[in-house]
Amino acid sequence: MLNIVVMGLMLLGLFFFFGTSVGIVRFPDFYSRLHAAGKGDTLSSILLLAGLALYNLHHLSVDAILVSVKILFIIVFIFIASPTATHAIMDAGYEARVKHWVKRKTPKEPWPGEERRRQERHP
Amino acid sequence: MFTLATFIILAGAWLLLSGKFDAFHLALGGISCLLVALISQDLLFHERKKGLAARCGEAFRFLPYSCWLLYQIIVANFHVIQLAISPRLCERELDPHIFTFKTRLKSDFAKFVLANSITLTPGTVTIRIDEDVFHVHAISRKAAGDLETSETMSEMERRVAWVFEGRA
Amino acid sequence: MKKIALLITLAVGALLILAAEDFPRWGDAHAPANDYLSPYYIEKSLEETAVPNIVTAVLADYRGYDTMFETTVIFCAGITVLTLLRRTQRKAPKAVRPRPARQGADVILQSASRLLVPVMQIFALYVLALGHHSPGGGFQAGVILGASFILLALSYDLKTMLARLSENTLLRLSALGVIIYAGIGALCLLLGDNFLAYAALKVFGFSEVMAHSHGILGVELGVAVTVMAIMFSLYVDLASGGDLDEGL
Amino acid sequence: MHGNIADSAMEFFFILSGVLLLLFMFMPLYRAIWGPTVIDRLVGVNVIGTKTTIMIVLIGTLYNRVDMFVDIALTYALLNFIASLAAARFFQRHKEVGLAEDRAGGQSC
Repeated sequence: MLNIVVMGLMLLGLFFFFGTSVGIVRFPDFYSRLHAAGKGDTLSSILLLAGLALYNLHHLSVDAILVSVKILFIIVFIFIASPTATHAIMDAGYEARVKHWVKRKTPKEPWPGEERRRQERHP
Repeated sequence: MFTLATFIILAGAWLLLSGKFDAFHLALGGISCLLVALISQDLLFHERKKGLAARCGEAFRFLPYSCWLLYQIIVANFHVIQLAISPRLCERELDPHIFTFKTRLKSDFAKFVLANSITLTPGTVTIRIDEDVFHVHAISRKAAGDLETSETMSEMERRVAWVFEGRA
Repeated sequence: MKKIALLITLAVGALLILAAEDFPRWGDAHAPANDYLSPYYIEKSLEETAVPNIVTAVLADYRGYDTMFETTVIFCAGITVLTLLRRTQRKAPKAVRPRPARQGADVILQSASRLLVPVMQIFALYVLALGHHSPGGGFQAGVILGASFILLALSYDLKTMLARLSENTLLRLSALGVIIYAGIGALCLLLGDNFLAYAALKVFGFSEVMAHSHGILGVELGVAVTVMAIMFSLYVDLASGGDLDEGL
Repeated sequence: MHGNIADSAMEFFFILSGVLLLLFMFMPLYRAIWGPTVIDRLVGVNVIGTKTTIMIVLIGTLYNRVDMFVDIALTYALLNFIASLAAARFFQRHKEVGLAEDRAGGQSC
C-alpha cells in the first residue's frame, strides 16, 4: 500500500521533471526556459523527495522519522530556494538586457537578433 | 525577546536534525543555538514592530495559503508541460511579455512571499522588485491573468495581504 | 637566477619521481598500508576513540599532525592570497567599474537569506558536533558556515556584511582556529604526554576513550573556525577585487 | 517472503527512477553545454544541481543508509543554491561577458 503511494509520487515527480526538461530544451528564449525550470524543478523535487521520505517510514522507528524530517527539511529548503534562484538568474538576465522572444505579428516579419534567427531554424 | 524566539526555533531545528538526546549532545546543541541566536539575531525576525502574537497568527494563516499555493503549483506544472510537449499550443499560446504592477504590500517578507508565489504559479515569473513595483515576465496573455489587468489587487495579492496584514 | 631556480625544481622533481618508484603498486591489495594499517583502524578505532565514524577518527586522532598542518596550509594560503589581492590606499587604484545597480536592493534575496542563514548556521554546527557519528567534521562545517556568510554578503552588499564581521575579526578567527588546534596539542604536551596525544586530557575527569573523543571535537572546532574565516575572507577579496568596497 | 518480493520490487523501481532521472538530466545538460548565452547555461546547471540532491537521497535509499546521505544531500542543496546565486550575481555585474549574441541583435524590445 505504502509502496504504491511512493511509486505514484515518484512517477509523478519523474513525469513533471520530464516536462521541465523538455521545456528547458524547447522553449524559445531564456525567460521562458526559466518558467519551466522554476516551476517544474520545484514541484518534481518536492514530489520525488516526498516519495523517498514516505518510503523511509516503512520500518517505523524514531530514527526513521527523524531522517524523514530531515528530508522534509530539504523539501522546505528547495521550496524556498528554487524560486529565489530562478528569480536571481532572471534578474541577472534582465539587468544584462537579454532580449525576450516576442511573437511575430505577421509571418513575414523577420526575427530580430541572432537568438531568434536560431529559433526560426528550429521552431 | 526576539533573540529568545530565535533561540527556541533554532533549538527545535537542532533537535530534529541531531536526533541524539543524551546530555552531552543536548549541551552542544544549546551552545550552538545560543551562538547562532547571538550572531544572527536580527535575521529571522527582521521587522521589530510586529509582536510575536501577530507572527503566530501569520504562521497559522500561512497554512491554508500554502495549500492553495500547492494547488496552483500543480496547475502551473501541467500548464508548462502542455506548452512544452504540444507544438501547436506552443505556437498559438506563447506570447511572452513583461509587465509591471504596483503592490500595496508593505513588509519585505510579504513581498518576498508574493514574488515567490508569482514565480511558482502558472505562466508568470517575478523578475525584480523595485521598491513596490513588481516586474513580471508572463509567458502568455492568458497566464498573466488578473495580475496584469486588475486595477486594485489581484487575487494572489489579496491572499498574501490576508496572511500578512490580516485584511481581506 | 631563473635558471638556477629551474635547475633546483627539476632536480627536486627528479628525486621525487625516483622516490615514487619505491611506493607500493597503485591499488595493491597487499601493500603495507592495506595489510596492517587499515585493518587496525577498522577494528580498533571505535574502542580506542569512541568515534563510530572511522574517517573522523583517522583524520583527527591517528593522523592529527597531518590535519593540523593541513589547517596551517589553509591558513597560510589564505594569508598569501590576502597579501596578493588586498588593495589599500597606497597601492594603485583600480579602474572604476560601474557599481552594480542591483546590489543590496534585492528584496527577494534578502528575505530568503534572512530565513535560510540562521538555519544554515545551525546545520553547520550540527555537522561539526555530530562529525563523530555522521559524515561531517571541521572542514565541512567550516565550508557551510562560510557559505552562509557568503549568502548574506551576496544578498546584502559587502559593506553591511563586513560591518557584522569585520576583516580584522576574520583574520583573528583564522589564526584562532590554528591556535585552538595547536593549543590542544600543546595542552597534551603540558599534561605530560606526547603532542596531540588526547589521552592526556583524562585529567579533566573523562575516561581515556572519552578524552580521545572530546579532543577530536575540540580539534575539529579549530579546523572549522579557520576554514570558515579563510573561505569568507577569500570570497570578500575576490568579489571586491581587493578593495573590500563592493561585492558581487 | 512477501516482504522480500516487495522490497526487491521497490529496489528495482528506485534503480529505474534513478536511471530515468539521469536520462532526463541530459536535456538540461544540452542547455548547459550548447546554451546560446551564459545565462542559459546557468539555467541548465541549476536544474541539474537540484536533481543531484535527489539523486543523492535516492542512492542513500538504495544503500539503506539514508541517515548519512541525507546530510550530504542537504549540504549539496545549500551549496548549489549559493553557487547559482553567486554565478547569477557575477553575470549581472559583468554584463558584457558571453552575451555577445544578444548584442548582435541590436534592436531594442
